[in-house]
Amino acid sequence: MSIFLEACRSLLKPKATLRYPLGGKDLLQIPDGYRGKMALKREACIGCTICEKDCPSSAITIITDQKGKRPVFYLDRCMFCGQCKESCPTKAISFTKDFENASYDRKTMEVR
Amino acid sequence: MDVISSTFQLFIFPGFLFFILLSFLFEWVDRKLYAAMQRRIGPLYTGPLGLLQPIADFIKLIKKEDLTPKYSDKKIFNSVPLLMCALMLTVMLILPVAGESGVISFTGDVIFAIAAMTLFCILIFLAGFSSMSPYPLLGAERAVLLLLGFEIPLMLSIAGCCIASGSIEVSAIVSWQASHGWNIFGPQLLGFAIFLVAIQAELERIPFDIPDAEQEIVAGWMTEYSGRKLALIRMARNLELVFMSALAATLYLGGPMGLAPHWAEGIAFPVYFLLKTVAILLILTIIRGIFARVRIDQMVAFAWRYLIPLSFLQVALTLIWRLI
Amino acid sequence: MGVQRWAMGRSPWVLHFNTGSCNGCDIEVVATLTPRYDIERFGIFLKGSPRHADVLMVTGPITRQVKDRLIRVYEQMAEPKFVVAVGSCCISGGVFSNCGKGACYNVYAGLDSLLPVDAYVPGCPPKPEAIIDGITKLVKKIKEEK
Amino acid sequence: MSSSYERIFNLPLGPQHPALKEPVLLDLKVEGEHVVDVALDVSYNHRGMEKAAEYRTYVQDLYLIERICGICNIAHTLSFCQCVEGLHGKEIPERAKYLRVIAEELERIQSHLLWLGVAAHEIGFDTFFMYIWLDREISLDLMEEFAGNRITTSYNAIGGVKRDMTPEVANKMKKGMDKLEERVKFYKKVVLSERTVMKRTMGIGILRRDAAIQLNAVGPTLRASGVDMDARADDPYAAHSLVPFKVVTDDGCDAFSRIIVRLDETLESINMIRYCIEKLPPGPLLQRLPRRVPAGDFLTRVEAPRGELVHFLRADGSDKPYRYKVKTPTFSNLAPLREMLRSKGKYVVNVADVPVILASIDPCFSCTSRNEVVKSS
Repeated sequence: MSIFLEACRSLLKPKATLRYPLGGKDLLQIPDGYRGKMALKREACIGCTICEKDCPSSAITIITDQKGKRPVFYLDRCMFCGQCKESCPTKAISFTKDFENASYDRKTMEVR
Repeated sequence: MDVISSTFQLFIFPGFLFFILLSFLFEWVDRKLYAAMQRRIGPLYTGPLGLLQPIADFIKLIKKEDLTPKYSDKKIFNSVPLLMCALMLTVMLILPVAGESGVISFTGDVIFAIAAMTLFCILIFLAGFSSMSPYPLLGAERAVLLLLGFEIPLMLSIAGCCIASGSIEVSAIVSWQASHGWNIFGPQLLGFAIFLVAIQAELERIPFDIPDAEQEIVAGWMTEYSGRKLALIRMARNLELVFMSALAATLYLGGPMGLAPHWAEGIAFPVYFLLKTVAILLILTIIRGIFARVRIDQMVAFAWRYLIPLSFLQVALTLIWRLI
Repeated sequence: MGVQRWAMGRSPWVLHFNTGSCNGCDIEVVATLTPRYDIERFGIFLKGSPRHADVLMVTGPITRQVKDRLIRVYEQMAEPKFVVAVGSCCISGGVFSNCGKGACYNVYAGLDSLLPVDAYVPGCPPKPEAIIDGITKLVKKIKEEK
Repeated sequence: MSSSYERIFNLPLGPQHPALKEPVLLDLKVEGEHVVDVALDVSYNHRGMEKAAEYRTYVQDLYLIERICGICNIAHTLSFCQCVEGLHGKEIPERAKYLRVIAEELERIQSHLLWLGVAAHEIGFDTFFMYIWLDREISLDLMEEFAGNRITTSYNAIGGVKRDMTPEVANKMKKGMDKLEERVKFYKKVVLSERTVMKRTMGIGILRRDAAIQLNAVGPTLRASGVDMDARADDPYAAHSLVPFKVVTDDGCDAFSRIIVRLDETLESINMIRYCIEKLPPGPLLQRLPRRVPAGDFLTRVEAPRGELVHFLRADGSDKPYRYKVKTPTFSNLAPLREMLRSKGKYVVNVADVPVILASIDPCFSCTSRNEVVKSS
């Protein structure tokens, strides 16, 4: 019986649904510490390759650009564990709140 | 002129098209209310407020590839969905929508309705049996067991109505209620409750959705169906939902009859019909929302221990009331 | 066919297949059904039978043992059918495959080596919002192509 | 052909089945609606986890071990960290101990609510399932705020924890606990008063006390058979020796009493989190430990949401484990599960009860799969 009363109350209460993605994106509250897509501060990166060594799923490869060595992150392998951020000696790696990384093609899923 | 009007009645209103559209509307109401009880929204983006959702489902299934399992009994497997739809569309015609009688009306059409309901169950059994795979087989077996449980209370509660009005014709029951008051306000109140429980089982909805219990036997007797056969089955089940709630409204709530000035009867009666059937649907959906599924043996035990004695009591009460 | 494409995009029924996942993604896939996210808004049901489903949603690294079942389930589905890979393990094997220091012997490197994949949803596990995002992207693809 | 042979037929449940979110094959021998026997195949989830752990460094292993099970990932990483810390012979800071307890108990709340929802779903009670999972979002939001992700948290680190608990999070956590307590009490009321729930769970999946001990059941499955056993109380780890709590038991021995035990445990966990937030000592979070682990063996017991979890580590002095071994609670509960699923005498198991019984042990086969059957053809 108690579930019946609860159901009646629920009919009157506002819906619990967040209308993501249509018309409700601002309702979405992502906390500050959320580990979404990562970002690299190129100026801070010294190319030490520790992040590559510590990455548990080898989602990081090191390439060379004009400034020297730098990591590239592959989101299709990344576990969003945050070890690269922990390991980075210069705090060049950070995590953004961006979680909308779905894609049609695996090759596009990388962060340079 | 007569031919045109009867063709119109048969195919458009209150015939096939009307009932098919109504079945889509009913699925939408059912899903929306069920979602609202769970604090969800339900279908939202297909058409205004998701009204076109059932139609989108139907078109999608019609357009999908149609698979027939290799080891199935192909003749029966392919014909069952069509038969289900045809059966339901035919039996719909006896429902009075715009007046005292439906498109077709004859003495004994109540019995025809009961026969159609049982036939539907047998078609379900055939559908499961012809699939020749374990889940549908088990579902078919359960459908027949379920039939054992609820068929007798269903018939007896309808019999109560027939006894009260002294007729086995739908139009006579409706006109009797128009002059004597709705059946639900008499000794049929008990019959109404039994009828609601029994059609919940007939429609295979929670708490009696045992033949297609998703967590136990996947989709039960429907497991192997796909594409347009599944579309037809879904439509037949929605039509059955419309038929059952309309039958409840007809037998217990006075059918489409209600207070209306004589000139407005053509519009008012279908509106009354809709209001009453949707009211029944809302009750059915709320029942669906607040119970857990019972087991098949519990269901049959419940039917034989409580429902059947109660329905006999109801018939006896009606008889006594009638004699006085 | 305009109508067909419209209907297909409006009611993609999902079959969820777990190929050896750690349960994280599965729980999030089920969580999309619940009131907070309510995936039924898009006309999506989670179906149990492959015959009824249009979208195969795969979670978890594909183990050798489950591979045959996965392909069988895919073949049981009726055309047109789509595949979504949810979670990094499913997309590439993630933490289990080809770690550079010796591969896991029992895991395939990615779903796309076995089935044609239409959309990838990375994350470990992806938020339910991310799964919904993946599905809306898939629906967009259904509407534009085919 | 004898008639009994024809009456019994095989009903395979899984590996893809709506009642099981995981690939597991339950090969039921069914006579009509009655289950006569059952054969379990749990090998579909085998990912080569223990071998993979030997190839990776300890830092990487932390995340691999986390992915043994997504739902009880904190219990797994906690065990792993305890193994490594134990071989180092270092104590972790006091504050980290308390934070570990908070994370662990928050995970227990999340897991038990999840399980209750699944159990409601298995008996076809979808409305109840939706309510529970809506309230479970409270605990997940707290987890996201607290650890940075909803499910797989990466919260524990070797030598401590990764994140601090800010006063805002503590405040939110307190509020969330109040809300959750109210809701869990409501669920208990519903379970105790709803007739269809009782009908589907009472007298189902019976495991008597002596059978439970003999067959080595663990966790809530064991405690619902009236045995008072909990790794948190018997062998305290982290800050459990300092945080008071009651071991919940019930004498019902059936699926219904497992529901009650889990609900009571959730309430217990809520109180523990409150206590920990109140008594949270100041101090550092992390004790940095060298990457090479001294040689030796270490074994830990942790009470995961599903029961007692045992991790064993053998290190050879390098930065990679020599051998890593996990014994998960579901593995211990498989033998009792088979006992529960077989009809015997008056105790009859219907096909409809199988999902309920299976759910009642709160199975997590991704934890369990450690071997594979290779068919030679």
